[in-house]
Amino acid sequence: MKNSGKLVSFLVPIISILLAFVIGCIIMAVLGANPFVALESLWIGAFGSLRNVGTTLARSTPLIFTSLCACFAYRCGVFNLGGEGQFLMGSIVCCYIATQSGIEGLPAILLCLVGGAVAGGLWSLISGLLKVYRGQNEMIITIMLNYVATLFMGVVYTDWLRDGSVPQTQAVPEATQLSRLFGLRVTSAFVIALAVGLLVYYFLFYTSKGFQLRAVGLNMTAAEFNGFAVKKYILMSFIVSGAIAGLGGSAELLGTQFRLINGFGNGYGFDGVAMALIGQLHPLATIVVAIFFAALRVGSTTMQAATGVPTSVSDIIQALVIVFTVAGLAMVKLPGFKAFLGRLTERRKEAA
Amino acid sequence: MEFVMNIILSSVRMATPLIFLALAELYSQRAGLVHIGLEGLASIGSLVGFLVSLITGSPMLGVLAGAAVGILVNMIFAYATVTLCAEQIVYGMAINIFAPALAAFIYRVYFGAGSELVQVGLMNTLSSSLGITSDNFLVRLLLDQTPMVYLAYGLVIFTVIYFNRTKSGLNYKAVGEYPKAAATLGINVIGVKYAACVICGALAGIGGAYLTTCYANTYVDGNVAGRGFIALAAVIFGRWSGAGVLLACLFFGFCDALQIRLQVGSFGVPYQFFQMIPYIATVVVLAGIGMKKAGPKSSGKPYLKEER
Amino acid sequence: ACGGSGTDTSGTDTSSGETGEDSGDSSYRVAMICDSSISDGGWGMSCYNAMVDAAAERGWATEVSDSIAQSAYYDTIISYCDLGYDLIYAPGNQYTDAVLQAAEEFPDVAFALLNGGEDTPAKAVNGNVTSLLPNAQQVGWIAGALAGLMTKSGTVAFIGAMELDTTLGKYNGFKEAAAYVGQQEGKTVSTLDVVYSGDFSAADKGIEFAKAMIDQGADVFFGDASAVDSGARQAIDEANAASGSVSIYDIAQPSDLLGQNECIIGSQVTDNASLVGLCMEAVEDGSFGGEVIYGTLQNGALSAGALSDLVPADVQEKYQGYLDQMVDGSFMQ
Amino acid sequence: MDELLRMEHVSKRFGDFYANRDINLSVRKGEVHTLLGENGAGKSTLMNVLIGLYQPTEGKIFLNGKEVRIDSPAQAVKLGIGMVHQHFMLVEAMTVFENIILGDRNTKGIFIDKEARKKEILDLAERYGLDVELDRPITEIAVGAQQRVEILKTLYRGAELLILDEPTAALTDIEVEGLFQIIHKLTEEGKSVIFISHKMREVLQISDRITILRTGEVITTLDRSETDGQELANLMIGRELAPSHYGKVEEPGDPVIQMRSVDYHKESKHAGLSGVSLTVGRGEIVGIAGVDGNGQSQLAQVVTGVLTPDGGEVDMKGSKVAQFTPNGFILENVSHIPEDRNKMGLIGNMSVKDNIVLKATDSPEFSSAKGYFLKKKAIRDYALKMQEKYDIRCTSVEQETRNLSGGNQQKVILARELEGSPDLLVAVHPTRGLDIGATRFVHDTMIEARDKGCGVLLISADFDEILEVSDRIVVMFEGQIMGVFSGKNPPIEEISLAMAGK
Ligand SMILES: Nc1ncnc2c1ncn2[C@@H]1O[C@H](COP(=O)(O)OP(=O)(O)OP(=O)(O)O)[C@@H](O)[C@H]1O
Ligand SMILES: Nc1ncnc2c1ncn2[C@@H]1O[C@H](COP(=O)(O)OP(=O)(O)OP(=O)(O)O)[C@@H](O)[C@H]1O
Ligand SMILES: [Mg+2]
Ligand SMILES: [Mg+2]
Repeated sequence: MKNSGKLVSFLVPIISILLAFVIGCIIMAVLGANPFVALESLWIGAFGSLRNVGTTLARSTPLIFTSLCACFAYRCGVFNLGGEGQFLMGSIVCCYIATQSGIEGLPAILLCLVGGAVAGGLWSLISGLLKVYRGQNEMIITIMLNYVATLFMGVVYTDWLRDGSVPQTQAVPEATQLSRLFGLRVTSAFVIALAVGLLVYYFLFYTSKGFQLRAVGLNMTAAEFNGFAVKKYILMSFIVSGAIAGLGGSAELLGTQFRLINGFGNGYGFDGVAMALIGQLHPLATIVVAIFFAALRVGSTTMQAATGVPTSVSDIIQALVIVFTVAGLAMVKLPGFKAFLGRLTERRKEAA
Repeated sequence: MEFVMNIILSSVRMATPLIFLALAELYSQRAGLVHIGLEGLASIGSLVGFLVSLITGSPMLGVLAGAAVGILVNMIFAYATVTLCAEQIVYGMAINIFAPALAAFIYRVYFGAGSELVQVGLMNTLSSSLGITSDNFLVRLLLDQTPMVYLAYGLVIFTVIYFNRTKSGLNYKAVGEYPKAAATLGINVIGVKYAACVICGALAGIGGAYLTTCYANTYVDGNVAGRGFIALAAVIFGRWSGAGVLLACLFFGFCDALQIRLQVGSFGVPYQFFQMIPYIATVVVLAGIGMKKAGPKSSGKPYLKEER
Repeated sequence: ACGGSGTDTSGTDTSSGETGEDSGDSSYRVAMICDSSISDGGWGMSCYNAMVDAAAERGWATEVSDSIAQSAYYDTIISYCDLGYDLIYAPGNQYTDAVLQAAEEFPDVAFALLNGGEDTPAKAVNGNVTSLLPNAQQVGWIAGALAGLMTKSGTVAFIGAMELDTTLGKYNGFKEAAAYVGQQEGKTVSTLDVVYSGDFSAADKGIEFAKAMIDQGADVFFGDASAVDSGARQAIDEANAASGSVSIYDIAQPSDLLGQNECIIGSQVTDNASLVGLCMEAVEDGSFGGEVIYGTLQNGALSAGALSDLVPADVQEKYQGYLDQMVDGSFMQ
Repeated sequence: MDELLRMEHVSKRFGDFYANRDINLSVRKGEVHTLLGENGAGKSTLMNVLIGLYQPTEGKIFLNGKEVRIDSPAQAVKLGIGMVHQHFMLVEAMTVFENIILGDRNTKGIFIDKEARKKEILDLAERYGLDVELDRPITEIAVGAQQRVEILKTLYRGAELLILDEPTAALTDIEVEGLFQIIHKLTEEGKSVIFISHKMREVLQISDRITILRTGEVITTLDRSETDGQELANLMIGRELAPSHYGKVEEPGDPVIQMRSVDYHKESKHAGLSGVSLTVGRGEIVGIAGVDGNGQSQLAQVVTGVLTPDGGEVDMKGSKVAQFTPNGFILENVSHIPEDRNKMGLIGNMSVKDNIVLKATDSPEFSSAKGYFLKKKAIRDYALKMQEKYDIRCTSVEQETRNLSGGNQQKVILARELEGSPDLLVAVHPTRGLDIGATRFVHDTMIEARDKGCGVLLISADFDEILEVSDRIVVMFEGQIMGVFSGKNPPIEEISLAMAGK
């Protein structure tokens, strides 16, 4: 039973993905495009060559950071929807350090990454303080702060750190940019993301503090009665999750985008939440999910270019993956479904 | 004085779509369903409202179609969260990703690429239907509004009465507070939750359709522009009551109106700072009033029939 | 009726990483990327139409990806390069980084950057990037002169979306031309401070801005904000309807939009099609690259569109006079 | 007597587990029919089937001789079946009045006719001697009053058959007496009552007939007149249960905890403490008697560091407590069996294993490098040992505690709190809702801890429990201490009066 549960939680996303693609193909066929050509170009775009794999991994990097951010916070029972704002604040501070401090190279990179993480953590801490000391709903606060951060980034790229005729900041100096891996688009930011994922995994499941943090997330009252400093854990989860997102913002800036510009990081926060939940709040599964979505996005660009199918079809497929997976995972937890499964296995046993 | 009156008019204008969306959220949360997917519902409502009013030439039909499609899409949410007991927050998010993509897709398929700017006729205001033209502030405030504005305020009054005076409203609230208790008293919990989703979908769809049938005469992707989230804040801010929600929406409308006017009056401050006003105001006000009364107790929690 | 604009590209061998020259396909292909929608009734639409018009004239096939996120600029360009497109058309300075990077990786593909920087072509190591640069000041002049002639209140307004240098250039041109022409006509014309919606698609903000500016006395509007402009026009039409006469005007850009709204009295027209056409021509004869093609009144890329009946005949004549001055360089001298 | 209800061959399955199997039950008009059984015997499940909350897997239900299908509580209400649930079904955010009229179908009209409804309710309340304050929010009234609201709620719907699932678990003796009077009145009117309780004394007092359930099956149905408590208990658990008798300690050791004039939210009668002075010594059990909701919860939370008192002093093992945090008290070796095991005691979504080591993962026994490396094997081994020692019945130590029965959940808490000899044990309603066997186990464990020198502060609404195990009895009323009595030959009359504030 235990194993069949694990199998199911693995199968559901797979089936959901297939279902989403079937619907996507029907839509494409109705539009007059050949779905097989479309799917082929989707695959080629995402994984067709080493370079494309590199691009996919590069695109997945920021998503991994924001989904780990969500994953960490949710494990402590904190609905941090502010991954995007924290990501942006991290990248803003990073941009400031990279372009204004006059330092370049590795020291600058380190400073940038730390600065970004600190900025993300502090930005997130605002929501944390309001939750813990003013009893505020963190979802609303973090969403509002996302808007504030986005607008603040606007000030930075249109005014304060503007470079040239377009509202965008100066580019990160070449020496401060993260190095590419094997000459591909993917940079060491991806390695950092993986490392953070492993760290989060280790922390949550192999340390005493991580254990206590999860306990707080599952039952705050009981955690308090059992002597855990609940407020401290909640604040910590805000800070750490914000720092992860902020670090992601820095890494994205130093690794891929090099400058802040309108649309930087747009939607990554919510994407991260969805991916963390599809990954069932398991840090490592979350990474896989993020890579999958990145592949879908990169591939869909090629698909659109090759077949003229609008990119919104790929958006719909992505949304359907989420719609089906979440519903599917809920469904298999229903007692009725469990009983059904139970009967199935029973019958198989009888047959054997 | 002129300035103040203009701001009031403008606040009312900006608050109206928020009222629809916030009421949608209110009805959802009162039945224990936290719905963060209003943004998505509104965006599809906005598109369908636009298309139908374009095709039929009747903005009223557009609004109805917006409501219908809102309900339709929200049935996905209903099935997943009520019947399958999926996590509501995630599902709201899924709707937020799915519905706008669908809207963009329909628009593209309908108009093809590179079409001209399509504009529709907007709903007439009462004063223009009556043929009244006046510069008088009160006339403008009270009469120079589309039927949808009266509908919005009518719905607020209805909501207040419904939840405070009627038996059905009391039962409805019980579902959001303690569904199991409601069930033991013979209240059809699942039914109420589905009804809530119908109401929520309809109101959110109307809120979206309002944007293209009464406000702007064009459709652009992303025209809901965060109103769904502001509405969510308005419900919390308004303490889950009809009147409170109305005040919250007017407050947000006011912040937005003020922001625009301040920008036009420009003080050499980067415009983004003005645009932050509504959001920062939300955070500051929420932080200021603290959290004495929380929302419906069962909000966000799934209701499994045979679970303890 | 989908986004494919009727081009059949299904026969393309997607695995070929080579460029169009030797892909065995005799016709040339151009692809456009755009971060806003191409049916926004403004910038996106006119840039797209420019490409389609130019392509039609030369028998090129076209393709477009619109509403793409900033993180996908590069990926999208690369996809088209991979598919063997000959020319990538990127209408906006914000694509500069992505274009330069792709240009480096695909030396055989041509890249046209509308509103690109003057120094951008020089930065491309393979010399395969061209900037198309309509003269923003002249754009502002064309509208500003008409505004200066037509304003009764002496207050005119400008709405922007993003704080782009080109937008600022248009605003400044508009402001100085309006003031100059007003002075010539014996009135004082001032322009309200520029406002930015922060977003090209926020039609509702356009409405609110226009209403607020009308309240401040503005009676001629010009803008550089695509869908936001259409919102502003809607508000102006409403104000005119309320007062019973068309007394508040709007000047459109960048194509001739006369007739789209009642309040539009004229348009500033940028012939992006001819600019794109120049690029195509260069691609065809193998001379593409490395230059900045300016769009000016003098070379015909910039012009004034038709005027509405709301502009009296004598004013139309005066306006023509100012336009002539702009062409021969004596305007505001 | 006529038969009102008959259930034939009713089974209810959850997954592949039979909670009820082939149940036959008959209830006569005007009788009190008691269901007796251990935790998890299937009593509540059977009743939930009867009121349509659960759908039976098999079986038929007859009412007045006619077969009926009850597929929703609404249907049950229509048929005149009402139930007071084990866990109160009251909407806290609403007033008493609103709770009573919820889901009302008897009256016409859209709006609530407050005056008319209130009058009806008050008439009804008077008829049965139920004392309720209609306009108070549920959160502000005591548990006993909530119980009355529940009963009134069902009566208001016109029930012919009233099901009371463990209604006395949270009531004091006086309140239980009041409840029994109501029950008598109902049966006099020809209404029937199905009564569920774990307290033998009550069962013997109120029942006409008794049906015994064990592991989901009916063992037998007996007439009250032809049986006694011992027989019932033996039938219920399926073996002999020797009567218990615990010795009382008269000379306690050094004080473990001393409270001097402790105040907490003094003005609140139901949720405050006012000038409480109390000492618990080593090796004694101090029992706090009193009607639930007279400050007992607050008392427990002050002496476990959850709440910080507004005034007064608390000494822990002779030194003054400066800071009130749960962790501080845990470090002082204080153990706590909280009043709500699910909300306060256990992390329901964590395994039995994790809940057992919940407080101790920082210790070198279960982690190294200051907590940065959990010793998973050591944890599992320890949990297995505890499972055996405390007889925790679960499918494995990896099972989530929310799926355990109340008694087993309580054992998980005992295993966590009592292992490693605490200096002070604060036990709040430790046997609430537990069956005889489990209750005995908890009592034995507490006595054992006492005998090892642990000071025990026992708070319970169950007067019998207080009398049975306390060495000293302290009575609380409205946040104040009304008197201290010896646990040996306690003056029951006097204590009862004190509990009523006299
Ligand atoms: N939701 C559930 N899912 C699976 N099993 C459950 C669930 N609820 C209860 N159980 C099972 O119930 C059994 C005992 O439940 P029971 O209702 O007897 O507990 P209880 O003693 O009444 O608890 P309480 O004292 O809290 O009322 C356990 O063995 C457990 O397996
Ligand atoms: N919702 C549920 N899902 C799964 N199993 C359940 C559920 N409710 C009860 N059970 C199972 O049914 C059995 C009977 O539970 P029930 O609550 O009827 O016991 P009970 O006799 O009322 O116990 P108690 O005296 O503790 O109240 C439990 O042992 C449990 O395994
Ligand atoms: Mg029970
Ligand atoms: Mg029980």
